[in-house]
Amino acid sequence: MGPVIRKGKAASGVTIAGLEFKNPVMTASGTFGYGAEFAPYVDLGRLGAIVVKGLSLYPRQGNPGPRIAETPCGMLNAIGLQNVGVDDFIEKKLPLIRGAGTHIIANVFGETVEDYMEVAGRLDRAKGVSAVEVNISCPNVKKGGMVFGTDPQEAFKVVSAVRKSTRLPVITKLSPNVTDIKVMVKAAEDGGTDAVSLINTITGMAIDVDRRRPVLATATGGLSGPAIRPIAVRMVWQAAQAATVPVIGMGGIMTARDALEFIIAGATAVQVGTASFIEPDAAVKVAEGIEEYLSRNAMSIQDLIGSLRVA
Amino acid sequence: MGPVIRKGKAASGVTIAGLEFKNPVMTASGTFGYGAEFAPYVDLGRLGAIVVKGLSLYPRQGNPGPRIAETPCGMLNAIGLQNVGVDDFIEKKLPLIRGAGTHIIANVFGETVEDYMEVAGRLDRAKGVSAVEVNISCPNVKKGGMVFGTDPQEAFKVVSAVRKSTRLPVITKLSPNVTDIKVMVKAAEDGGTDAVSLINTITGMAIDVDRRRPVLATATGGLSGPAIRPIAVRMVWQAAQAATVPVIGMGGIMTARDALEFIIAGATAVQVGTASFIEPDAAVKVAEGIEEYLSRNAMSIQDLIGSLRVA
Amino acid sequence: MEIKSEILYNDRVAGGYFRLGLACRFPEAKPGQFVMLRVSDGLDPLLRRPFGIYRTLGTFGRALGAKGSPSKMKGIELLYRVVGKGTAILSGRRPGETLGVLGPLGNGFPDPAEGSSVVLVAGGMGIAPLYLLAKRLGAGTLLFGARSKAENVLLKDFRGLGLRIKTATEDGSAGIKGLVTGLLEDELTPESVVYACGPVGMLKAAAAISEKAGARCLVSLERSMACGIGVCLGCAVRTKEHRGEKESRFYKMVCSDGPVFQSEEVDWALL
Amino acid sequence: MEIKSEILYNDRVAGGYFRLGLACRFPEAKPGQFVMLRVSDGLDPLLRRPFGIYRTLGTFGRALGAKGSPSKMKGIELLYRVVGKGTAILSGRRPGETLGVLGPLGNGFPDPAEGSSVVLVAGGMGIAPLYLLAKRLGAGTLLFGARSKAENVLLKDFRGLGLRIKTATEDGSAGIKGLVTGLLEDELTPESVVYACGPVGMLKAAAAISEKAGARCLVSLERSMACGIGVCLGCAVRTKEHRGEKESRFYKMVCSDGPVFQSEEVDWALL
Ligand SMILES: Cc1cc2nc3c(=O)[nH]c(=O)nc-3n(C[C@H](O)[C@H](O)[C@H](O)COP(=O)(O)OP(=O)(O)OC[C@H]3O[C@@H](n4cnc5c(N)ncnc54)[C@H](O)[C@@H]3O)c2cc1C
Ligand SMILES: Cc1cc2nc3c(=O)[nH]c(=O)nc-3n(C[C@H](O)[C@H](O)[C@H](O)COP(=O)(O)OP(=O)(O)OC[C@H]3O[C@@H](n4cnc5c(N)ncnc54)[C@H](O)[C@@H]3O)c2cc1C
Ligand SMILES: Cc1cc2nc3c(=O)[nH]c(=O)nc-3n(C[C@H](O)[C@H](O)[C@H](O)COP(=O)(O)O)c2cc1C
Ligand SMILES: Cc1cc2nc3c(=O)[nH]c(=O)nc-3n(C[C@H](O)[C@H](O)[C@H](O)COP(=O)(O)O)c2cc1C
Ligand code: FES
Ligand code: FES
Repeated sequence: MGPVIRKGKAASGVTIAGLEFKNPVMTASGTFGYGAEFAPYVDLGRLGAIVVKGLSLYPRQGNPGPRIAETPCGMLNAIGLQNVGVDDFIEKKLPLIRGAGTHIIANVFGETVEDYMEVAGRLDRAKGVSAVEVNISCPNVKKGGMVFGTDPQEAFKVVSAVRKSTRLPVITKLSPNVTDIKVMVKAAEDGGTDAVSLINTITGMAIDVDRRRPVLATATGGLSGPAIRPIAVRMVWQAAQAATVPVIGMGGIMTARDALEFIIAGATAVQVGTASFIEPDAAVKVAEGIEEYLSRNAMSIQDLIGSLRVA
Repeated sequence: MGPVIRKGKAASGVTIAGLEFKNPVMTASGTFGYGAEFAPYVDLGRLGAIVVKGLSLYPRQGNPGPRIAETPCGMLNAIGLQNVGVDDFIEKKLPLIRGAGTHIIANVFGETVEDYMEVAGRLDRAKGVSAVEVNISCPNVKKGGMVFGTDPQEAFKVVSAVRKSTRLPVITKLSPNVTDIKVMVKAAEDGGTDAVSLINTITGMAIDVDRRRPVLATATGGLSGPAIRPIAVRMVWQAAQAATVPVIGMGGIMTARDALEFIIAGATAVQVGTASFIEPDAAVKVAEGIEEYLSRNAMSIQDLIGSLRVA
Repeated sequence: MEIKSEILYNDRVAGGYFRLGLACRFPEAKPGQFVMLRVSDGLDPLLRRPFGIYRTLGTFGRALGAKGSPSKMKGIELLYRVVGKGTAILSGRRPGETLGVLGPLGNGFPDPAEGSSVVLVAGGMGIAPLYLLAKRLGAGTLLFGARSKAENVLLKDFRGLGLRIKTATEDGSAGIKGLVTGLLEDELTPESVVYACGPVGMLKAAAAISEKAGARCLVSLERSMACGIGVCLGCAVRTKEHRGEKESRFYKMVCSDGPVFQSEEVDWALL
Repeated sequence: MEIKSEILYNDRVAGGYFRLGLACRFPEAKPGQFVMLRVSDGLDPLLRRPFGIYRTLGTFGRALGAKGSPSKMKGIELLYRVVGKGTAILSGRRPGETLGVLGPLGNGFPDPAEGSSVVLVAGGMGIAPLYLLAKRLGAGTLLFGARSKAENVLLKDFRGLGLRIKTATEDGSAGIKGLVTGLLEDELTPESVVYACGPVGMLKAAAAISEKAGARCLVSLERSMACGIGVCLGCAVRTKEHRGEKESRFYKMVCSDGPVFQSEEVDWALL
């Protein structure tokens, strides 16, 4: 009666925009540094891909502190996209992980459409970058960020501009702070994206009731972690039903079972974010757990993607 | 140096739409039944108000089960607005709590604008109802619900129709599933609402990875509980900045400190929802904790409302 | 009633099964009633967990800890199995600590009609809510089904209550090999009353077999619960009511309308 | 290194202060380094908590529990105070259970220059990361400030390390009445090196007094942390760098650039 159990590791490789990933688990931007920082804790070669911290044209200092606050089963952050800038990344950070045996995806960010184009263009010429993930959804920067991420016309502009400035596969990272995620998927597709990834953090706020001030110096920040997982799974499911390009799902993944929810809902791959802070090797454990699930159920990853049966 | 400590209970009464509430703590609709169910656990007279389960024109059976699922620091529900209908409420439920010594607010819901008007009209003639809370935001019903809650024009229509059909104060309960909550506040105000309350649940989803089916029979449901608090506080803060009418805040309040976040962010009153399932007397404890905070800090509730200092 | 109860003991019975003794002055619990337990003060898991009341404790033998109250305190005993996050946390709680307990809840088992012969059917952990009933009845037959022999330790307290006990195990390591419902048919006459508690599949089968035999069947159902007191409307089961020719379907709440239902009320297709 | 460590002991020292012994084969920890501890396997609290390494354990006296490994196991000891949710849960954890430990992290205290006289300044719990340093130095002065006499139990391990110890309490119940920084000025010469750990206000004052005396001052800072390894960029403090005339401001990470900073680097206005 039960399924036939295949022996050994199940193949969990997936293909997105022509790139072959050895497994569907990537690290999420901003939660894995530039990759090398994790080398003492994780065998980087066992990851499907490393998505690095969001890169801007020039180095950014980020926001004043406090930048993080813990919330029930989650955390708020308002890092403000502190990063070394695209040039330093290419020159100093990329060489450290180029040989790690996994795809490197550069998350990019700009204050203007031109910024995005320029960053993507420079990455196009960098050796070792497999794809560009366009962050149109970071809620922490006054200019840019949220406007691109919540207005389909603006999103279209950014994506099509990036599309023209690089030959690399383009992944568009969507904001959850919208009424209808399907509209944003459509806008990114119209702009020529090769895949969409979601969700970025949800705008939230915590207040120190003794001081009657926001906990974060910037008042609001982005909520991540297991608290948001049900919202993320719902949005990924909605996006996957609307999308013609592959969907990469994330939001609160701590374990393989969490990741499986996204894949069953229709995600071709997943990203592990906040979990890496808590267990540095969380992403590898998620990948292993997915393989284990596939062999236990004698399924291929392709069988699993979007396999949700809704009555 | 420290503040002068006033002795005794601080007055925490608030006024909304001409109604005086003995304290700013109400129970949230759908989490406190029709009130009488809690009499064995709570002194109902110590509540600022009881908001009863959403009422429709005719009795509703609700959705098939499973209707609830636990998530990290939260829960999903898809009750489907099961209720006894407005007439049975007035005839059988209202008499049980009319003498409880607290305001009774009727949460109303319809599939059409006419439904809303009719329900509100019947409540207008019922003795013991202090106000109507218009639920335009329940995500669990195919018709009605979400369209009214996420489209400002539809929201305007419903609110202005209800406004015309009752002399009772009208509170509009907003959905968090929107890009910009301020637009919805404005729509409700234009419709003539006397106050806005938020947030209702956030649409979410949980998947049983072994069965590859949604946990809830309806696939998606509404997320509530502490997980959503940072999102709720942010939205209440945004709403309070935009609103000219009082704001009633809710979403994940478990303790007085949680409630204080909403009040400091600008809410005149708060509602306690999911917490009542876990501790039936949670709302009364929240009210007590707020009074304790006020006397410790020698503040009046009016001093506290919207006292957030943003750098 | 909502109270903070001191843990008197929390002992492993066997495998993942534990006995939890709680000091709480409750209204006397009826067989089949349950409590909602807050396994920890934290926010995860958020919701209380439902557990049948296994026994009520009168004056009990065990000495209370330093923090304990007079030794004649009343209490309840629960029998539970570790299956997930909440029960795992519960199994780590220690005597002397306190837990929030809400109860007794639900309606419990109705008494059998005079002259009827009683058959209790339990699957695994489903035996828990049947102890008080068995003790009250002091007669009848208990059919117990388990995965394997090891679970038969759960029968210990039932021996000496005056019941005839028959067992079935899925692996055949004790009693007949197979499902407990395989034992049921032979026990039934139209005068039988069946009280069943266990997995849904077992309940469904017990209901069908009873119906065929013309016997009355009462089932204790489990659903995910948020409140336990009939207000969240989360624990709905679809039931049917026959009024003459017409059958109408509507939802009842397992917590406040149940957890015990007449088997023919339940819309089994939707469980 | 990320490891699961067995709890060897977790004892209340006094009031809300606890000592936690963890069996873990760590790279040798430097004075001032810290660990990130996962206080429970649950999701709330979600994040690890940072704690300074108080002592390192070599062969230790205490017998290990049944589950324990050979008695020569190496480990670390933390000293912590219960202040909120995470530390409350930690204080309930028992010997034999395991905790996730990430460390040793951060850069610790630099050695004092030859010939300098060392002054350690600690406020309350801020004494924890100074023990290893005091032991290494085996000389110098320790100024300890607390709310009241009761906290002086924290000094016990420091007696006999060859330090001169002076205390201040806010309520005057031991030592001078007032803040510990009131003791500092008299101790300083331009050859002094101050190592300070405690509340921000104390650090700020220590920095100002040291600057006035022309003494070097090293402060160990605390910030909310998510990762502890320099990747989340959450624990930023604003620092200033002087290049000739120009002063530039930028963020450093307390976890990976600190937790110990030169006092003049820190932009105190923003702390
Ligand atoms: C009326 C009633 C009486 C019960 N009596 C007992 C008893 O005496 N002994 C015993 O061991 N168990 C009993 N159960 C089952 C017990 O409630 C579950 O095993 C327990 O809730 C599982 O919690 P968990 O966190 O360990 O599991 P998880 O699977 O992690 O729980 C996740 C969610 O599912 C719910 N859930 C999981 N299993 C069940 C279940 N079988 N029934 C209802 N909700 C479930 C939980 O409450 C929680 O909301 C009873 C259930 C009901 C409804
Ligand atoms: C490098 C470093 C070393 C430390 N060493 C020690 C030590 O040896 N002994 C000791 O008792 N404490 C030490 N602390 C402080 C300790 O980390 C906090 O007391 C602890 O995190 C509080 O957690 P909680 O859940 O009990 O409190 P809560 O207030 O409930 O925590 C809420 C959030 O605030 C953070 N937080 C609260 N207080 C602090 C704080 N002072 N510093 C950083 N984050 C904080 C928590 O990590 C958590 O994210 C150290 C902090 C740092 C940064
Ligand atoms: C501290 C922090 C920094 C982040 N920085 C970025 C970033 O630079 N670019 C980006 O696209 N997303 C960023 N994110 C969002 C994550 O990549 C991810 O979308 C989000 O955290 C949800 O996933 P999680 O719940 O698994 O963390 C950041 C998240 C956190 C917590
Ligand atoms: C089981 C359940 C049923 C609910 N039913 C209603 C309802 O009938 N009408 C309504 O306006 N809101 C309803 N809500 C939403 C709550 O009133 C509240 O807006 C939401 O749960 C957020 O608050 P909380 O996190 O404190 O629960 C319901 C919530 C829950 C959990
Ligand atoms: S559990 Fe809430 S109605 Fe039954
Ligand atoms: S705690 Fe993450 S960078 Fe310091």
